[in-house]
Amino acid sequence: MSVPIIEVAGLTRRFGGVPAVTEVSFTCARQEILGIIGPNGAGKTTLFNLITGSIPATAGQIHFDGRDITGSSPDQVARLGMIRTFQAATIFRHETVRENLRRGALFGHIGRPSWLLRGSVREASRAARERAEELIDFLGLVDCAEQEGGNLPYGRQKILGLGIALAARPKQLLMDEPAAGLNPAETREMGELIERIRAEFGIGVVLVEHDVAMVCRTCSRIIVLNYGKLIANASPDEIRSNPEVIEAYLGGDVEDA
Amino acid sequence: MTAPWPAVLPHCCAGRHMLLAQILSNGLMTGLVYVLMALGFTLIFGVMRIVNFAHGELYMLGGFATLILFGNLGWNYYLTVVVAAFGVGLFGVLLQSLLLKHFIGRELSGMIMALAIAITLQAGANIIFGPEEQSVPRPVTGVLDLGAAVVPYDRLVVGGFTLVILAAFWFFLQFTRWGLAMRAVTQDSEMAAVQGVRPGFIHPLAFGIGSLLAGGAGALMAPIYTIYSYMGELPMLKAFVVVILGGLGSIPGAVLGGLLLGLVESFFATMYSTTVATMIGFALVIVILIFRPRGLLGRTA
Amino acid sequence: MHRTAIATAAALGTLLLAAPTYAETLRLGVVSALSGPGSAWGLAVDGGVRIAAKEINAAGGLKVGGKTYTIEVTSYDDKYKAADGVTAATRLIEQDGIKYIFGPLGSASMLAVKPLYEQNEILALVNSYSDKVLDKNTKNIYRVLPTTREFIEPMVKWVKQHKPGLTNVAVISPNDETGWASQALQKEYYAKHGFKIIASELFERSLKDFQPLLTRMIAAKPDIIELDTTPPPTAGLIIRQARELGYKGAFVKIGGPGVPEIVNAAGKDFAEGTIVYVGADASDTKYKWLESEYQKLYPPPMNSFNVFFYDAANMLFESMRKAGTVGDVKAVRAALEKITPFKGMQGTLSWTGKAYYGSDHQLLVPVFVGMIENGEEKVVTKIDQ
Amino acid sequence: MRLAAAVLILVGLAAWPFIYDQPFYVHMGVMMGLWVALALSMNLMLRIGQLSFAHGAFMGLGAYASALATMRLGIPFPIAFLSGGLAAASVAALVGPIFLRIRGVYFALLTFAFGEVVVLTFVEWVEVFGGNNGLFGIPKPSLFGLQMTSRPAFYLFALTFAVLSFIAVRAIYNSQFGAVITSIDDNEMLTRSIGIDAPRYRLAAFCFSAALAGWSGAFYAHYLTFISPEAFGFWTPVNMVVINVLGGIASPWGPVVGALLLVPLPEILRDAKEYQVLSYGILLMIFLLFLPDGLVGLARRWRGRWRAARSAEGRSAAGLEQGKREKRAAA
Repeated sequence: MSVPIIEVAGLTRRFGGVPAVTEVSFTCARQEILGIIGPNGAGKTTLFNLITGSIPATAGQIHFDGRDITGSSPDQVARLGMIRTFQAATIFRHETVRENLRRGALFGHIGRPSWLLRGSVREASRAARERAEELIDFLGLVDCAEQEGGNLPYGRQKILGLGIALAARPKQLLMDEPAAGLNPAETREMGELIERIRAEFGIGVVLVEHDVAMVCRTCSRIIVLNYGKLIANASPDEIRSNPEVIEAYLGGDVEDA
Repeated sequence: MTAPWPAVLPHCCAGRHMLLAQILSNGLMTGLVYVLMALGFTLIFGVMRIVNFAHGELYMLGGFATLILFGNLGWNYYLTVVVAAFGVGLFGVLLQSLLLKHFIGRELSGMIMALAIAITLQAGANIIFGPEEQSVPRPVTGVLDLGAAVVPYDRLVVGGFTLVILAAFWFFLQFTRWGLAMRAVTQDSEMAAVQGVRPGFIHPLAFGIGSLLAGGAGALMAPIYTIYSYMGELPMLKAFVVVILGGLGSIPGAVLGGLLLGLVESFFATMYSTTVATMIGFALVIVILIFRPRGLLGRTA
Repeated sequence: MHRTAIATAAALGTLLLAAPTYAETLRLGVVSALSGPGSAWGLAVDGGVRIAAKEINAAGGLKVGGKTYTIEVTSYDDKYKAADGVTAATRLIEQDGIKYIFGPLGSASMLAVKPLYEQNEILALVNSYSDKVLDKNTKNIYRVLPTTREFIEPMVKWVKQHKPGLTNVAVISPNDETGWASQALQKEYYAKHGFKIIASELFERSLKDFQPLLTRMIAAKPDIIELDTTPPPTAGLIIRQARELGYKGAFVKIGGPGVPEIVNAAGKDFAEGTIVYVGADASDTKYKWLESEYQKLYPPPMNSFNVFFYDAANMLFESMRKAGTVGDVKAVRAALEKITPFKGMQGTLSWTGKAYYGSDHQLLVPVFVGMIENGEEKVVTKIDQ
Repeated sequence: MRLAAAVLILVGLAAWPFIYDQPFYVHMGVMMGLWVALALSMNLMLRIGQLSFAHGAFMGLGAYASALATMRLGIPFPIAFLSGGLAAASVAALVGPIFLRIRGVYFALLTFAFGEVVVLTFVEWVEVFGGNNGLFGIPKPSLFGLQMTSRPAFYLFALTFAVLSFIAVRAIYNSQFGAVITSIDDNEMLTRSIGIDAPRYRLAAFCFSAALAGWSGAFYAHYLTFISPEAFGFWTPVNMVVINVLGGIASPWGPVVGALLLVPLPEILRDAKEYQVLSYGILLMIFLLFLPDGLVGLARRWRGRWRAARSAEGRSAAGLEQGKREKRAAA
């Protein structure tokens, strides 16, 4: 396979001596859907925040698309093409759906005030409007395009959040608990959406998730964390039969995935 | 700017320790008044998250209360201070329940409302009492000569009153139910609310006590300086610096910050000039706000 | 003075006499500190002019050139600040069309409005201690109040004669134009008469806590603390805080009279024995009359600024009578310059100033040496100049 | 049609001082122009959710820079005027990166302290700034040798300055730059997560706002021909905030309406001197309690433009906190 899009080597993070993530290493290939699971407090979210640059790493390295992004800020990482979504539906509540998506598409181009002086802004804003239209159809938000984000039902707000990330034309998506706060039907819909994104846009996804069933259904490969250490990195089937994973979940109900 | 300090005192090198003692006593006395002002200010911010720009005007009301009660009506001075303090305290409760109640938690709008109150009070005083500086006859005169330093009796009275008020305030915080409730609200208002602390009661109480402290400071300082409508501006400034030094919302911070600023200012003002001392006060604020926003003893903002 | 619409932005523009001088009313303007720190003096300026005008109106109005004028005084507050001074002067000159203005009081305001007065040829009777007010090409501005330069020498000489033992002098003045100018004079004349200047301090006008500054000053062991042009209430505070810090020496205040405020702020016992420059003898019967008139106008105690501006107003009226006109400012100005020696309320007044300022636009008045005794201002002697 | 109406109003505004030549009201017009620009510069700061008390100092820096450039360095007026804004902006660029990391009330206190230190420097450094006395005899503005002394000419200068400031600020709000800074104030975490370098945008807004205050200072200096430190103290930014709150923070029209209402107030109440300040305080209280969106917000609601009003309300004084609460909830 080609050079992996994300390479994490020996990533460690301690909060005042308490190790949250220790020596985690893995790679993620292009267009792959990789899941990260583990019991509560296993360090999933910390790992996620380390990769997206929200919190600095104590040790270890992160490479994205062949570049070392260790210690970069969230907006630098975003401008390189790795866009994240949030656990809670995070959108511009007072703006219309269309404006939310337009901003998603545009802000990648005008990351810094100096970029506004480049000639390409006019052309970029036209492309942004087109991108917004495209995503309104893709995400099925045609009927509520003019509504304010804050007034949408929670499920659709999360989809809009994902839409904003997609609008920014990411090379790689990182999703923080996409299924959080969704009912089973919405969770299934979110899983299918992620697969459609990979199929139609060729964008790989790394997602952190509690709903193991949804992860096994959607992801081609799964990483399992426990007490901040990586204990498994394999396909969903191998993970289901891995004794260490079962023991970590202490009889967690892995069978009925 | 006068020359660096050794050259400033050509005549009495022997007097150097004398001078330091005098600087210390000046600094302590001023510092105690700063503590009184800062305590009220930080309590109000701690409980209501509002920067009380009208704090200086509450100090002024204390001053004018002394002018009327002690100056014109000839009441006993100590009675005047107590009545003035509680009067301004009640006025503070009124201000909170009528105007500031709607701004709890809304920091910026709350600050602008406090500014509006400050402008109105100052202009009102200007209309009623006129623009000139007025004085009241000195209740306490004479000087306590400690050999190395000289402390005017009236400053001692102010210091004494401040210590009494601080002790009462500390007792209130540590040993009364309301005091405990107020400390809880300062630490975490949501958690306190969950525990059944009714903000509807604690907030007016906190603002009332804050006003009482400011009114008391004004009443105490009125005879020492002059009384005029914009007399609250400078003490307000000092309360700012002290509270940021000690940590916004931190009560022990206000005490430490007040004494520290009093001494630092007294030293630099005597050795160099008052403007240098003021500049140092502000420079401290800038440095602290940047590198340690929660101040020396403040909790994380 | 109305500018026609087509007037280009050329420099001065001609003096259009189309100013609407109503036949029967003479309008006088006052720009002074009616509120804020300098209001004790500012109100006295306004009071002096108003009392003089009231006196004339009561006696049937000002008879000039066959007509009788009732006098109307319009005064605006400059809050002792330059910005408000210009706004006030602009309003008097351009909106009210007034040609004769008294004040401003403070140096900052005065220097700010000076170009306005000169450009619009306003006959202005001002005070302000700064020595930048009058220069060789000053045409329209006259200072009717003695500055430190005019009374410092007789005062210092008197102190030398009557207080032989005192040599070390420390000077304290406000940190602005007024203070800089007067402090320089204090140092010059005290040194000239055998005193030794051992310390000099400048303070911000808003300062109240003088303990640090006085601790430093007293450590230098002065015999005299010269309070110079410090405003009276602040001077009182300084005296009290110095006494509290153990200062036993003498206080002298050559400049900015205002004994009631000093005694009020310092307390009777601390202020005892302070030597002050006094503008006018308060025990004089005419002064008492002026004081009673003044109390009807403003609450704060009267001070000698009132006398100077009462005399100045009368000098202006007398010049108008001599010139036989009210509208022609040039003629009134010419008469004013020849009006002295003029019999003022408490002595003869005369023009001076050519030697120091370049033009004889500075009024010289008799100097009174005063002493604070038992909280009262007692005039010790009168020195005619 | 709207453009025609705008041009007509502009011509009317420009012409009246020449027809109805009442000097004092022309003086009012000039001061209104000045305060429109100052209020707009504060509006920009409120738009990024960071009320600044240093803008009096920035105005002072602009004033002294321009005055000293013309008086002591003999620089022609147009360049000196521009240097006023640049001086303020460069100081803002110097302190911005550190100050802007601090938010809300702490930022207000920090800028307050910074403002006081700058004013104290004006007072203490007498050789350069003239101390408490300030600077006198600042030359009147002159364009290509033609000195602007007549008051109506000054009024034209003030009018153009105010209109240009309004157009500039409005252009910012309507442009992509405006969308970014509104997004940052609305939800900074989300805006950063899609690629916006928020600190740099905030710095750019801070510098432009300081520049606008600096130009206003330069204009003020050359109009009054003298400046003194206390004109640039704490009360100047307070007045800017009052104008914004009364006019309405949500739109650039707020500062314009606020300035037109508040600037003449002290002069109208001239004869009742002390009541001017009292009316300021009471008006501010009333608006904060009952009309948080100011006059413009009120006008919008009357005209029934619900959507605009609702989205504007998101950033109004009342909404100033909603943004905060949301951010706290989302963080």
